Amino acid sequence: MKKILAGVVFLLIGAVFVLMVAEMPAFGSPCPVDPGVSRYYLENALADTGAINSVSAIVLDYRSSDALGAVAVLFAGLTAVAATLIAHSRKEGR
Amino acid sequence: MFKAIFANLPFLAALLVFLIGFYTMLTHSNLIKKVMGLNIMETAVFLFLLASGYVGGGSAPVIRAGTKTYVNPLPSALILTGVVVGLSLTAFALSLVVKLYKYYGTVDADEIMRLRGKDE
Amino acid sequence: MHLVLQTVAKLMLPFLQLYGLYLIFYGHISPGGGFAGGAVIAAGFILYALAHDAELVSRRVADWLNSLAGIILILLGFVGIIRGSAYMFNIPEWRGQGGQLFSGGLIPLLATAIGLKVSSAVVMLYYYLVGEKKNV
Amino acid sequence: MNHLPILIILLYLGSALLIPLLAGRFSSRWLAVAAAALALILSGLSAWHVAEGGTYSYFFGSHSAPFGVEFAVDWVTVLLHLTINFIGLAILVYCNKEIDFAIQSWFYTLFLLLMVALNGLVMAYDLFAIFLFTELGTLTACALVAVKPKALCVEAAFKYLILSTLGSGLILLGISLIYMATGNLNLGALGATLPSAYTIYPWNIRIALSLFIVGFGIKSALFPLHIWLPDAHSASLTPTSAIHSSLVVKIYIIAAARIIFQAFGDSLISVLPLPQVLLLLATFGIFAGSLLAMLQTDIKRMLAYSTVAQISYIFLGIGLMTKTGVMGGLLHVINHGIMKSLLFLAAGTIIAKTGSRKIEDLSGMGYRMPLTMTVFSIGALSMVGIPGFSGYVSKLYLAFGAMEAGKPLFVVIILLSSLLNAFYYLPIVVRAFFSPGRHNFTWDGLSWQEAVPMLALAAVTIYFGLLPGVLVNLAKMAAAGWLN
Repeated sequence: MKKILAGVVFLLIGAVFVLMVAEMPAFGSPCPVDPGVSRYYLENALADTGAINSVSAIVLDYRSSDALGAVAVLFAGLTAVAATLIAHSRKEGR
Repeated sequence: MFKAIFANLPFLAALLVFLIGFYTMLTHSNLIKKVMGLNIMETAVFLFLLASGYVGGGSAPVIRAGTKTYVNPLPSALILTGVVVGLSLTAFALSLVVKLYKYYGTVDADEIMRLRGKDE
Repeated sequence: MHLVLQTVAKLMLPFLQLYGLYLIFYGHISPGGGFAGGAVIAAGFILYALAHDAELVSRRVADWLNSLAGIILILLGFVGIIRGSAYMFNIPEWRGQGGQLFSGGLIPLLATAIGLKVSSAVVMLYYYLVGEKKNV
Repeated sequence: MNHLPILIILLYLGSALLIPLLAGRFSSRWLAVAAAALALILSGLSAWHVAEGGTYSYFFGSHSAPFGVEFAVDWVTVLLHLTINFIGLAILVYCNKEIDFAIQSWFYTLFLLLMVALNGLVMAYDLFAIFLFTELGTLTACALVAVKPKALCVEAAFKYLILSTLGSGLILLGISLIYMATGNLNLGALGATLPSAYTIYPWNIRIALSLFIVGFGIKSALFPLHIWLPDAHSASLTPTSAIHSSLVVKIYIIAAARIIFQAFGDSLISVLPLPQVLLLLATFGIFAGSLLAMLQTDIKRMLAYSTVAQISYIFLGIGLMTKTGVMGGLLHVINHGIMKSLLFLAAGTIIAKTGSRKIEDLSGMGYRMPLTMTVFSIGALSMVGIPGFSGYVSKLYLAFGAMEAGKPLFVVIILLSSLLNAFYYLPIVVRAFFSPGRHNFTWDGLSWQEAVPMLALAAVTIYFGLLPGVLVNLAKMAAAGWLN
């Protein structure tokens, strides 16, 4: 029963997704509404940052807060794992 | 409409993978499978993001003389960050599963619920 | 573990390290970067630990490097503030000629710190999760 | 450019990184307290700076708006920075014996990272930065639940983690849909491009908005998605419950509201049925949360269900989509944050002293622990909305907002739900102070680390209840900045 209900719900979501895919911009075309941002990165990354790899230029310069945030998340993940494993390391019941 | 869907098959595939992950996460009672579903879901979003950044005939966004079209570099940059987030979440979820296994001797969510009910 | 496995792991370790360092230091002029390079370096250590069942880098050192790399990353951003601009500002004079190893201003430095951070964090994650097999 | 708001984040992140480096040589607790105190001072300076020079935007790496990552320093940011750092400092000072020595340094590291996430989330003006801080918040919040050495806590943390990563997956999908349709991630640029994108890709944008609502709804326990909250908030350590219930769930609402108001804007919201959905869910949430809270016998569970109801007030304020309504919601974020942390700290103190979590065991507690019970009563009365306490002020402005929006039905709902609140909060107060029988009067025997934070929070609750002028003016400016 639960499985059937879940199946129906997921089929509905899938139908909505198909509807959504039908109106998306065509695969392989640049964004039609505002392609300016990605074009700006490709044209100015070298002059702005001195790096020819524009992905690196974006991660570490244009959006350096993302890199900082990713490092914070990684540190948080490590701390979370360590804290969980150490906190429950005693040989006791529940 | 069908023509548009066929042109956008990569997006549909990514969304299908997303649904598979979503379904796995919500309906499976095995905790490890739930974590797998989490990973599948996250990867599907990255796939989708990557597909949306593709520009026909473009090459990798490393600026070189003579190349005209590049793919959109921003989705790749976002995914780079997203992967790290996914890694930390997976590691933490797995450490929780390890501890749940230690306490209950099983990784099945229904079984854990049953054991908890017996305690109370 | 089997001797062949142990020897191969030992042999592969320097190559993996070198490849990881290459990815980190050449991240601004070719595909790569701090995250990818750090993960490759960590993979080398994890491979060694898997084959030999021994920790090549002690937990203390890895933990220490992890924090240190994060602090270096934060401090590097202050260079921009000292120059009177925003945090994480890329200094124009350090940008150099595009395509050369010494170019990109802060980017290679940040990539190095991130590589150190990611490699030590991933190695630590492995140590913690595998160290649990005694406890369960 | 003024760096103060960024420095708050860097201060917390730096101290979190320092803790493992200094492990054993320095008390991690006092390092955390010092960081929070310094951050409170910095946010006060930042507020003064904004009052002098007006609101501004901070550009990371000084790359201008749609290209770099923008952090908005407006009145919402300033107000919430003050609130977050004040409550965080109070809770950090309170943190004590309950935490095992072995995990102390880890606990404070996680707490500081959570503060990074909260402080960042209220000022992030970029979809992906919002996602990143949301993830950081989720991870640290779940870990803080999991550090208590009880099987129940691991289970609650796992449930919380799975549901909220589900939410963040949905949010990330929403972000990629929006990015695909508009080519932008900056909220300001989205505000300009989304209306034209909506004419071409209506379904993409509708689905993205619903994904945001469901995603942030899970994380902030919007009514039918609140199932993880009671376990996670009641099973964990006292400081964890306090910060979760008072800040974590609400900051996600602020992030969602920022996306709704600043990226989608009035023109799109008037086309989409978003306010109706929010109001409906909020109404259900208010009643369901209150009714479920009445059924509880465990005091922390009761407080957790009460949070579900109070969260719905904030959604109600946002769903009204008027200046006064949003202002009421903001006031409730601040006031509820202060009184709920007060209630959780007081409840935790009582549980630690008596060892019992049952509500019926509280009878006569007013004589055994007069100070703790007095501050608990202040929080409870404020929660009910008795005039003279801060809860009254925010409910009043929510009601004004409902009148302004021309929906007087919600005034009735607010009144009725206050009555429901009274049904489960007042009996505790009455039972503690006026239960029959002879009681021996003793002092609570609190250390200053326990007493000072509770007294400070209680004083602020009363102060904002009696003299709400400054706060109301600031909240008015904050709401006006969002809805012009």
